[in-house]
Amino acid sequence: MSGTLSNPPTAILDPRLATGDAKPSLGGRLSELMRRRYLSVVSIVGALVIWELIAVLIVRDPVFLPTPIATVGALIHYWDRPYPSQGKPLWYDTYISLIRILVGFAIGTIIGIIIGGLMAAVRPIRSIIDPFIELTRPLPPLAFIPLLLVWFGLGETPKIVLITIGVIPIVTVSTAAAITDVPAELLHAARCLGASEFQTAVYVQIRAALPQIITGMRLAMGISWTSIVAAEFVAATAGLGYVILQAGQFLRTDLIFAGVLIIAVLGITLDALLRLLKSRIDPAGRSAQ
Amino acid sequence: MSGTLSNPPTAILDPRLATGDAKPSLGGRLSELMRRRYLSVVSIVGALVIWELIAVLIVRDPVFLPTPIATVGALIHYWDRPYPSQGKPLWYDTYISLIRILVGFAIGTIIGIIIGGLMAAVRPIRSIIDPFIELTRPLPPLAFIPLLLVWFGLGETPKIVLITIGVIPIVTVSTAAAITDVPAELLHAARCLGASEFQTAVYVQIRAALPQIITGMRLAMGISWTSIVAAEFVAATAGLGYVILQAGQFLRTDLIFAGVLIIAVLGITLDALLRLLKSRIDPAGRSAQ
Amino acid sequence: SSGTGATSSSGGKQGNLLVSYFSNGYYSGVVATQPSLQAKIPGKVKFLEVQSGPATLAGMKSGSYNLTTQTGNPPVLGAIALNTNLSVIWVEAYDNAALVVQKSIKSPADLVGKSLGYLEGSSEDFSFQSWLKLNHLAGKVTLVNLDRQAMVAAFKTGKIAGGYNDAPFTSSMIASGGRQVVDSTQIAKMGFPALNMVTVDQSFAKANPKLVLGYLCADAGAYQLMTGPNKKQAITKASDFLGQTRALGVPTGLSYPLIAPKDELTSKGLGAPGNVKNGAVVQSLVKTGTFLKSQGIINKVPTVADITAHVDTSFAQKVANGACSK
Amino acid sequence: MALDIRGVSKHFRHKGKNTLALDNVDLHVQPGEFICLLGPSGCGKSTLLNIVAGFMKADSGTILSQGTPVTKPGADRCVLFQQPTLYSWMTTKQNVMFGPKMTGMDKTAASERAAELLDIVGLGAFQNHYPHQLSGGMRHRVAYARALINKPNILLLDEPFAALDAITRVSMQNFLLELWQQERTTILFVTHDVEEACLLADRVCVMSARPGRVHAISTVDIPRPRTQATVESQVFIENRRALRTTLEETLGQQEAVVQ
Amino acid sequence: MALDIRGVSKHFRHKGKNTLALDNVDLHVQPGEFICLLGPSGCGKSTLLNIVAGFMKADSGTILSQGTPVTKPGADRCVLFQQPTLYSWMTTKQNVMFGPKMTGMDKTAASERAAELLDIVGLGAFQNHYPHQLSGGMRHRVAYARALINKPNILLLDEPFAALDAITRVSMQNFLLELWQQERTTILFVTHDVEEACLLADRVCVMSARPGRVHAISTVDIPRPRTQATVESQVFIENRRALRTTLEETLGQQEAVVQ
Ligand SMILES: Nc1ncnc2c1ncn2[C@@H]1O[C@H](COP(=O)(O)OP(=O)(O)OP(=O)(O)O)[C@@H](O)[C@H]1O
Ligand SMILES: Nc1ncnc2c1ncn2[C@@H]1O[C@H](COP(=O)(O)OP(=O)(O)OP(=O)(O)O)[C@@H](O)[C@H]1O
Ligand SMILES: [Mg+2]
Ligand SMILES: [Mg+2]
Repeated sequence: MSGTLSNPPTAILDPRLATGDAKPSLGGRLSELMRRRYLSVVSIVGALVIWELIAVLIVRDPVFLPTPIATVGALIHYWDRPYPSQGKPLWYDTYISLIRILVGFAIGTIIGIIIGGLMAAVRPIRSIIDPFIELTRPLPPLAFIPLLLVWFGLGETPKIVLITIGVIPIVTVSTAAAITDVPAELLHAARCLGASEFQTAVYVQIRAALPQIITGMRLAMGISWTSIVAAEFVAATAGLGYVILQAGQFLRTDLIFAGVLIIAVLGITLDALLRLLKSRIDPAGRSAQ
Repeated sequence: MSGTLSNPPTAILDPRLATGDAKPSLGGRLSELMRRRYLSVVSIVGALVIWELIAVLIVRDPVFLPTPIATVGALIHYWDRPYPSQGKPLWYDTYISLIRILVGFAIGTIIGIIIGGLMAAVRPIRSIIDPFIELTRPLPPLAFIPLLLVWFGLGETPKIVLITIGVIPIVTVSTAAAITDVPAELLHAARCLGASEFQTAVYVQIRAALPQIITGMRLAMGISWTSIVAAEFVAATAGLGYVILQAGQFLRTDLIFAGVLIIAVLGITLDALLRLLKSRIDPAGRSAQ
Repeated sequence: SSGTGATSSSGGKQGNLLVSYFSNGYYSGVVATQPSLQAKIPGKVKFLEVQSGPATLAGMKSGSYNLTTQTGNPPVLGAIALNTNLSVIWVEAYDNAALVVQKSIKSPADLVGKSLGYLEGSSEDFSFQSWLKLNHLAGKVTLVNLDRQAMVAAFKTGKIAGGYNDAPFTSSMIASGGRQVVDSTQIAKMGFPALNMVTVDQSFAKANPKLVLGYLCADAGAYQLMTGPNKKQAITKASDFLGQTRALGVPTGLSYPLIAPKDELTSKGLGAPGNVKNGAVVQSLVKTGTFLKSQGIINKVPTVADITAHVDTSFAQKVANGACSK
Repeated sequence: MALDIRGVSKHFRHKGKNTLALDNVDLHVQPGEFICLLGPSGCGKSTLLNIVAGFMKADSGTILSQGTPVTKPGADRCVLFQQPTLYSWMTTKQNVMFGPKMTGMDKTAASERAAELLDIVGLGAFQNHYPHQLSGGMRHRVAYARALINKPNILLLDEPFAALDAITRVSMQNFLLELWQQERTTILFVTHDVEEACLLADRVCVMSARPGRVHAISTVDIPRPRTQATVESQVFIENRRALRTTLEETLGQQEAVVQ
Repeated sequence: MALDIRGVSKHFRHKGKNTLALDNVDLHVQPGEFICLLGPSGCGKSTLLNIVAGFMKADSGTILSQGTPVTKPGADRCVLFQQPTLYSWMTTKQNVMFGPKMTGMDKTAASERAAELLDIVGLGAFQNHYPHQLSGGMRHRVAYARALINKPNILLLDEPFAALDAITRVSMQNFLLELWQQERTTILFVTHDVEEACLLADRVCVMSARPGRVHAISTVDIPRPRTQATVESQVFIENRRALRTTLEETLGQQEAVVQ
């Protein structure tokens, strides 16, 4: 019951361990990342320069195509000035859209995880829900705006609902898949180690599915942003979608681009946060990301 | 150089072959499918009944919720009658939207496959294009409608462009992934068997990637339909999106639902066609589907 | 039926008035920016901006506001056709829309074969189609269904030869080289008035008559300001509130074809009490109904009696009787 | 008796075909015994193991683990799979502590036992590593430590070394022999490999397929301790030849059935 | 000379670390010879095979295949992998005909040769089956037929049986021995498994790791034809012991390097 086996643990067979690569320094990882991102940064900067040149030399009409500089200029100008004048400054529009996205996303994610979990747990529920997801996949959210207004009035509800109904199917499908994909052996192992069925479901099955669920959430987050304009299409008095629509009325192309720019930046930032979350709960995926 | 080895080919070790299951009869496969689909059909019929009951007994206002029967009624009524009177009958709206989707989808798919192929073939191109796909993923298509109008006029072009720009990133990403995911050994094997680099790329790499590319196309097809209303938002005089918008103006909820119903049916039909195509070119996937 | 225009279900506690307005609703803009006018309303007012017909109609249907301003014929008629519990209680103005075309077009005859923009289903649509018919142009021009802002873009970039649009979009079109051919006031005189009305949720009006009356008093006061000596100041404030640029918004506001409070109970407005069916409101709504029916948009035109039942002159009568000055 | 398998039968229905995976199987395992299940693919080895583990229900027959009937999975019968099935989000130590945490065992005691076991499997220095930071062989060792912490009555191993390369396989076989010699846990070990069965087992249960039956139970008469050198001894070669002959009988039987 | 490897070196740079995967490797293979590459994981066996196949470039040194320098992959050096790498969208026959189709060989002749080869590997009745309709062993046989149709100068096999279960592995070893005895193609065979190397090879090239070097080239002195019975003969046991000792020397060396 004690004593050490004569057969020593040999790390030799794993070249990664032998060369001490198992835990590369933070600095090393950063510079690795930098090198990989290098071309990306170059390409974005390059694209900006080309865009500026095209706008200045070829198009030469800010209504058709504003320069990147004009876009950033509009962004800075309206950041703390309202557009239109009874509207709100851009920072507030950004804030209000962010809130709508986050609330709609949170509600949709919770519902999606619950439905997806039920689908994974109970085979008949899956068969019942699957065809609805198939059916609703191609449906255009804009079609439902008049209905959402009639059903939910003009306040925040219809806007949040529109975002929520975009999020639900994606999170549902990915949750169901994630939970189903957890290898049966992982669960069997837990049962053999004395875990109850409930403990196995919570501590192993759901836990193991989390990274893939977060991948679904990332997808859903992208979709949320694409529907912010539709959500703020009717009866909004603030929000990035509202500003973009107002700017469209008067072909303030620079302001449209400024709004789109904010959306792109926020979209990427929230995506990065979800990626960070994923890497925190999935030690094995950290280097793979 | 001739004669047969004494060691006979034994199918014993593969239970599937031993029990003669390798090629199940068509009838068997159909009934298997039926059984799997059984609950789905039941659940859809059940949902229709519940919807009818809710509409008739609880909501009791066709503006809030038309009955399924009223929806189908509106569909049949307007199938060969224009709505509104200077518009077109539903069959024509269906036809014109289908054409727009198919053209936009085809152009987007071709561009996506070309870009994706380049990304897979040339590492730097991938690094250059990747950030743009990340950047454009959250962008709302509605934001670009005023610009599309200015850039492409009032005809079919802006509508098709809107669909195309939704398709391109999805097909690009899935093509690049599909081609990259082809195991190197499959390509190495081809080279060893005397194939040139070009032959290997065409007959093995692209061929092996096709099923996964089609999966990307299925996703893109779903997205196309979700943007048909946005595409027909401006300067359309026919199309399902146009009818839905017009019906929304006067809360003709039954007609909105009828339009949505047609979109759902077409969406599922086109998806089924792509699935069929996939199963034709991927013999191994046939049973798995 | 259950859900029709439930009383302020989504807001509006007792004493709260929820008012819808459009970005060219100068009356509401003035009321909102003049504390003296708001003082006439015994309660809190909240203004909700709406941008389109469907939103107004859906908002009325869902009971999102108690009172709508600047509401055109089609949504009002649509709401009546949908059995919504609303009453028209006031008329604010004629539509402020106009046909603007490129300068090269000298007469209506020059329009043959040209592409013209319009917004299908809007009140402009009603006026414009009527005008086309009067000028024997129906079927001879290519109509392009365009959102109001899209129409400006299409006009600026030469994609259409002209369009029938609402103010202040017409101003942008004129500013980029357009010429006004006809406006809705003129078309109204030809027998096709497009009116901007105030409607109220019937059950709300029954429960809160003082609030509703108060709002009409403020609205009447706004008319005095907009036509009085300091109109430029008042309209500038309103224009800012509405989000118009001053360059476009102020002239638009100053030239708005307002209907005077004194005309409310005449045939220019709601009509004389007891003879409402000959008033402009019922007449134009009937014509709108026939138009929408001919467009295939509604299945059945509400009868004159139906429409008359949705016009309520009692508040206008109280205003005329001096209730506001008490 | 550590494990008592009595008249266990099991059939599967798949695409309308019936397969009799296990036909009236009997097997009695003594405490501390090392038993191998040997047989061709599809003879029901995994099915039997799964029934013993409690993952599947038999159609008929009973299983007694230390006299108690088996109805569901339990910490008394711990399975080790072909893959080490570690939890990727837990460190080595947390993985080993998983069982005690679930069963609510005293934390300090469990922690001490975990440290001891990790020393035994030679991974004392890797307690805070995540599985992806360990080599394949090291992960398998962690799985053994994790299984042993609950002091199971019997270890059930389903082709645990089949996925390893030849050199690692040899090293893991040595490891298992030494571990078993030290801990003397009862082991039921599924394998395809005659050589492996011969090297490890006290007794080998040779199964035949279609239907899955116990064809013979051979005793391996090779003195312990055994090492890789054992495979060169005459007694090993004889035992292996005998076992191979027995196994080939089952293959012959099967072919006769198919043709 | 079928294959002539002269002074081949190769290093990798990965995450800023240099690995010398092959250090001045020499190997000369006679026509019709069966050579095994044996060595611990990471000693460069696959790297060497890939360089011979033309998938990788060496840093220095030359490879001659029948006297011609190797610059890129070619039909004269056919690789068979651990997985059979059949094309899933082609039938058995189409898979075998892939090479001739690519090289533009006469179609009728190729078709005849394909039928003949499929008979030899015992799959004459499965010409129109798709790979997913075949068992694992059958797929491997198709891969051999596909490789042999081009009459390669040398077959390169990288642990071809490592992923098979023990019983199928034995059957494929027998298959390969018989095939080689009939066709006498030169074979370079990578393995971890001392027993396998001993059973198959004329000569075994034992490699050591870090850096990857040829440690020794042992001749296997066992008469042919060999079968599974061969493994019980005294000469086999002696050869295997000698080979194991040689292999363990390389492991010892390596440990010394690491510590
Ligand atoms: N879930 C299942 N559904 C249908 N048939 C099954 C199932 N599991 C096993 N079988 C069948 O039962 C028989 C026994 O399978 P089992 O997996 O126990 O064999 P095995 O001896 O473990 O094989 P291997 O050595 O390939 O692992 C086989 O014919 C198999 O096809
Ligand atoms: N593409 C690569 N990039 C970096 N290093 C590599 C690469 N391929 C191989 N190596 C390194 O080169 C050395 C030799 O690798 P190789 O795959 O040839 O070994 P092997 O003998 O085939 O091992 P195994 O038995 O595990 O297959 C190892 O240290 C490996 O880590
Ligand atoms: Mg098994
Ligand atoms: Mg290798």
